[in-house]
Amino acid sequence: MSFLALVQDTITKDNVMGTPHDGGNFVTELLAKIRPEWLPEWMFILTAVGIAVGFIVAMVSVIAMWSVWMERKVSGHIQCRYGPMYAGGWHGWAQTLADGVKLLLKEDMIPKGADRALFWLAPAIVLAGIFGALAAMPLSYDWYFARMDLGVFTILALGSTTTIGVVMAGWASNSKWSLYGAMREAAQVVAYEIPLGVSLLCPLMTLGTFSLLDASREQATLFGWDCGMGWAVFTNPFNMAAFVIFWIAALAETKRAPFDLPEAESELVAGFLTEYSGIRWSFFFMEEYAAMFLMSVVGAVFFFGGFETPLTALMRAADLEGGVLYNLVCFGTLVLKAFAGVFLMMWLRWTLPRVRIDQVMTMGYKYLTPLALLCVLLTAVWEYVRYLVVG
Amino acid sequence: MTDLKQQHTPSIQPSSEEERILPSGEREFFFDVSTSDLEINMGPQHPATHGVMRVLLRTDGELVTGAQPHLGYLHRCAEKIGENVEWLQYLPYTDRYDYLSAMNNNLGYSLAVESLMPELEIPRRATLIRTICAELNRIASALIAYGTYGLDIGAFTPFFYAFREREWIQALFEKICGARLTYSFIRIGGVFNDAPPGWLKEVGMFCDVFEEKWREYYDLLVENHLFVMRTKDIGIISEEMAYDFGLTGPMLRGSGVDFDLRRDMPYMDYKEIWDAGVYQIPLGRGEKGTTGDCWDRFYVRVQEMMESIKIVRYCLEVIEAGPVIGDVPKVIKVPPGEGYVGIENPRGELGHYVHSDGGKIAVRCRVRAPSFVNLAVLEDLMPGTLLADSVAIIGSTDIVVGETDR
Amino acid sequence: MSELNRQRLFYTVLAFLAFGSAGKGLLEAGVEGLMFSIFASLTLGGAAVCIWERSVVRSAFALMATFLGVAGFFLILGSDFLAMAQVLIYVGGVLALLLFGVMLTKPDLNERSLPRIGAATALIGGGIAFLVSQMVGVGVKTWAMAETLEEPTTKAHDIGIAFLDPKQYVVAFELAAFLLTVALVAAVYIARRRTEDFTPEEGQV
Amino acid sequence: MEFQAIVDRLRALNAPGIVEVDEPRAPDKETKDKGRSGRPFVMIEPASLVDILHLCRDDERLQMEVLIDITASDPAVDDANLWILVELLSVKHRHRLALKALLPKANPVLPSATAIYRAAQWHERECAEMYGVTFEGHPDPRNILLPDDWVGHPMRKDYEFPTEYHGISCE
Repeated sequence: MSFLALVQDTITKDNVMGTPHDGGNFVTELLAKIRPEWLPEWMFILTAVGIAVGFIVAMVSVIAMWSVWMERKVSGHIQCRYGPMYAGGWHGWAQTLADGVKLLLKEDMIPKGADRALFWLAPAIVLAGIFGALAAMPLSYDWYFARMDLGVFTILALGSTTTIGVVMAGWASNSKWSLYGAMREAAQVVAYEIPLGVSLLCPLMTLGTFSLLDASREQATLFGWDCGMGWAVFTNPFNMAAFVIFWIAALAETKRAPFDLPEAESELVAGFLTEYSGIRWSFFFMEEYAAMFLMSVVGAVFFFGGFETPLTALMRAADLEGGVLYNLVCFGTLVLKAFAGVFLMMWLRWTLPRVRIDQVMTMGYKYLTPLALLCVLLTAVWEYVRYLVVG
Repeated sequence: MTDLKQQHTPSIQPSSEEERILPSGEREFFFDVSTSDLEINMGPQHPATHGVMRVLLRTDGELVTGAQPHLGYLHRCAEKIGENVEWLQYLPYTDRYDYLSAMNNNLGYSLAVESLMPELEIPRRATLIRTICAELNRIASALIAYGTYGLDIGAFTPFFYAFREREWIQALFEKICGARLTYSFIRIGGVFNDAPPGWLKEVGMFCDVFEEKWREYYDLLVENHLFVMRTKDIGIISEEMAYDFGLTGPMLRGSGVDFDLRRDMPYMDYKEIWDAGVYQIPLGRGEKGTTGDCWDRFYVRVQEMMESIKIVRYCLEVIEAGPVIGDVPKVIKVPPGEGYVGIENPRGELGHYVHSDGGKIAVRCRVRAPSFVNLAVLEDLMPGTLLADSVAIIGSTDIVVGETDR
Repeated sequence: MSELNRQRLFYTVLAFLAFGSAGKGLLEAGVEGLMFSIFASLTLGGAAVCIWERSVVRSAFALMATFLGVAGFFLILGSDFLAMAQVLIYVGGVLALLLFGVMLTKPDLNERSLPRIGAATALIGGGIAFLVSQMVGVGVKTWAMAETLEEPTTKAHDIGIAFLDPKQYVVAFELAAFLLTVALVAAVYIARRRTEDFTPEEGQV
Repeated sequence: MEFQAIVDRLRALNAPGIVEVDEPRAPDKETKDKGRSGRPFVMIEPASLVDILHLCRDDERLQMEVLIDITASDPAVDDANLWILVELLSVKHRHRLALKALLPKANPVLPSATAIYRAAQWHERECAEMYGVTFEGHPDPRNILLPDDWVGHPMRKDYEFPTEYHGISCE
């Protein structure tokens, strides 16, 4: 049997679940209930979109705020210190808020030689990209902004536009350090997008869907038993290898240490961020933390079961499916899993030294890409065998 | 600056000279795209130059094709001051050039002045306290070198670990002399005052704890795979090159030269300690790459911390009660003469040339600063490396700008 | 007119065009028209900036708008896979690479001697005429809108079948794969060419 | 090797330009000699500095691989000479040698030792800016610690401190 047919069989097997809930996004649904008669449809849609966008913006802010605080505490405790302890009282929980206020009040400087328009536009593009990507992330089985069957593809695609923003920031700053940062970002992202995408193909083949919702639902059953533990890494050993590749590539995509070359502090001062200050500077960090979260979500959904844990399975057995509590549990599960990933990223950042640019390139092109391709092949074989055996 | 501009000729003609052996052993060619070189200022406010030093880099993409250190941003006329203040008054100024190992600077200056005073006898207890302080300060300095090198490579956490122990050393110094950074503790003729009760015991405790923590340092950076990848085969200084540039201290030993002033030209009681077989001289042997690369220099510094601990332990064993300062008047008059004493500073040979005409003030007070000499090697090491490597190379020279500029 | 003013005028006109067409789309065809107008403005505006802008890097950045606009068209037409592939490949990959190369040029606004007065004036004039005709509703008929903005329903399942079914796109798929492989091998070959293969003249590309 | 042995070796090699050998001596009240303490050195002619350095480096028994320091000293305002002080170190044989040369302040010109020891480069630059010594044949004769436009040689005893620098008062 040819490889092609094998892949075809793997993909076309009928394992796409029926969608548990077919509807628009939950904001629209919510609004539809209170929609006045006189409101024209376009205005209603615009309102719904506006509210959804506001929700995503708030979500990014909260994620960034929490992540920054978490990063400071994690790094603090790794480094034999406490991190912020005073602002807000309990363990300095309001430190990021205070920082945010400080950054907002700071003078917004644009260097004289900078390309003003692009300098202004760059943070906007970076944020727009990550907002768009976050819109594809479901909050739970019934709560989502857009029901996307190409969820992960959308996330990767829109997430990649942030690269352009970073490159734009570096170039517009008209500083040589920034330019170096921008060039490193461009080179690095181009190199790691391939292993990132290819390694994701492995769980995609296992689960047979691009949709985050379906992928999560798919991982509920282990050997036909709805126990919430049929995670992709458990059902296929090559997914574990793929996850390692995915994770390394994700670190590079989100420019986290040890791949923080675009802003390498000790080499490029602050790389593409060198000339930025105040709230513009913080936009880049919001993007960075949101991207970390998003990558962790993708990792959690496609490798580690998404919303699924034995708890959700139990709730389904107790016929609580579709309720608010069920959705809340799903949401909490995903957020916990994602933040476990974020924590792993932080742990790595505060432990490892930075790699050099030629090592980054070597790793991306020479090792990760072929390994990812090998993983895809092996996954295909495994899935086909599983298909033959289990059916 | 002008020099660099004259050399600035975009390389269009491909030639086999542009072939470069990468650290991984592969051969790389730079020939097909003719790009214009970028002149870029690293410093004076760059985080990796360890102070206000400036390196003018000429880069071709990520490749550094030329480097020129510019000094003098921290020049404080230390030598001129030495000719204008009394012998003892100059002592606090010695703290300030290599502020990370102020005890050793005090020691070097005191020994140089004492070399002009043949009648002066240094009590044994003073010598041992001097040794303890100098070695503890060597550890503190090596900890900074360890931590900041981690920072240069991109690892943040080791820096904090190093500061944890350095803090203790500073607390110890604070207990003995009241200062944490610039001590002025080792005086001409001895040390300023005796160790407070319990101090020597606490030093012993520190030694015990440090030995455990040192293992942590070793695992965190020295044997870290990414760290080794970044530092091996980078900035290789051969033995001949080290001689040529007059390198001393860990820079020289990193190139595999077995030379340590403490053993080979002993001053104070180091001969006795060596004869007792207490410590060894760690050498760079090219375990991870080539002898004399950045990793070797770093390795030597990390190993030296342990050797210093051994020396401190020996001193704690043999120390006895007694006076801590010789017969030195309030206003010191140094007999005429000129002397040079070089001691093993954490960064290399710290030499003091002092010239007295018999008065209260030095005629000439020259400081041969190891960082200043070691820095000159950058010009040769950096071309042909990547931008990130150049940072690693600067870090591996472990300069203190206060000392290069004096 | 100074260079700066001309630039400002150009961007002002572009903004008017965009808002005008968006408003018209909204008035005439509801949300679908609005979407189409926005994406059309993005595509055409990006292209206009790309041609008109004197800085090479800005031109390259303007391409991003064009790529995103085209992706938007695909979205309207209900083929979200294509849209996302467009964004992923063209914005995330091709444009990043393009910028990587272009950024090595000097940031000199006067180095290009492309359309100066003629093209810009023509563009502005044409744009204004177009805007006026659209707003007043004279002359130009609207394009026929897509019937509905369909909820995109592309599944991995369908894509897999479409790519591998001999009756559908397997030939195109395989051809593209073959082309890309050849390109990749060629790129590797060029990158690994040795110094001796190059004559000095060749080096001065 | 002890100092005396080094001097003997130098003499045996017919080292050019050795003026005298100065060793520390105890004070003598009869001759009203204040005496001298410190370490011994070899006094040489400035013109033959490079030759002696060559000899010291290349002779297998001296083998001074490392040039520790080149500096100058201005003993007094009314002294006609600058002192040029050179420190050498042999890593292999573990001995040191100090050289000293008197250089007239009227015409402080000295051949550069850069060709023999690269280490001399920065020491000579510093010496040149601080004392106004011209090192002939130095490849990079710029100021190293002082700004490029600094006037005067600060370490000279007769140096007058500037009252202003680029319009900033230093009073």
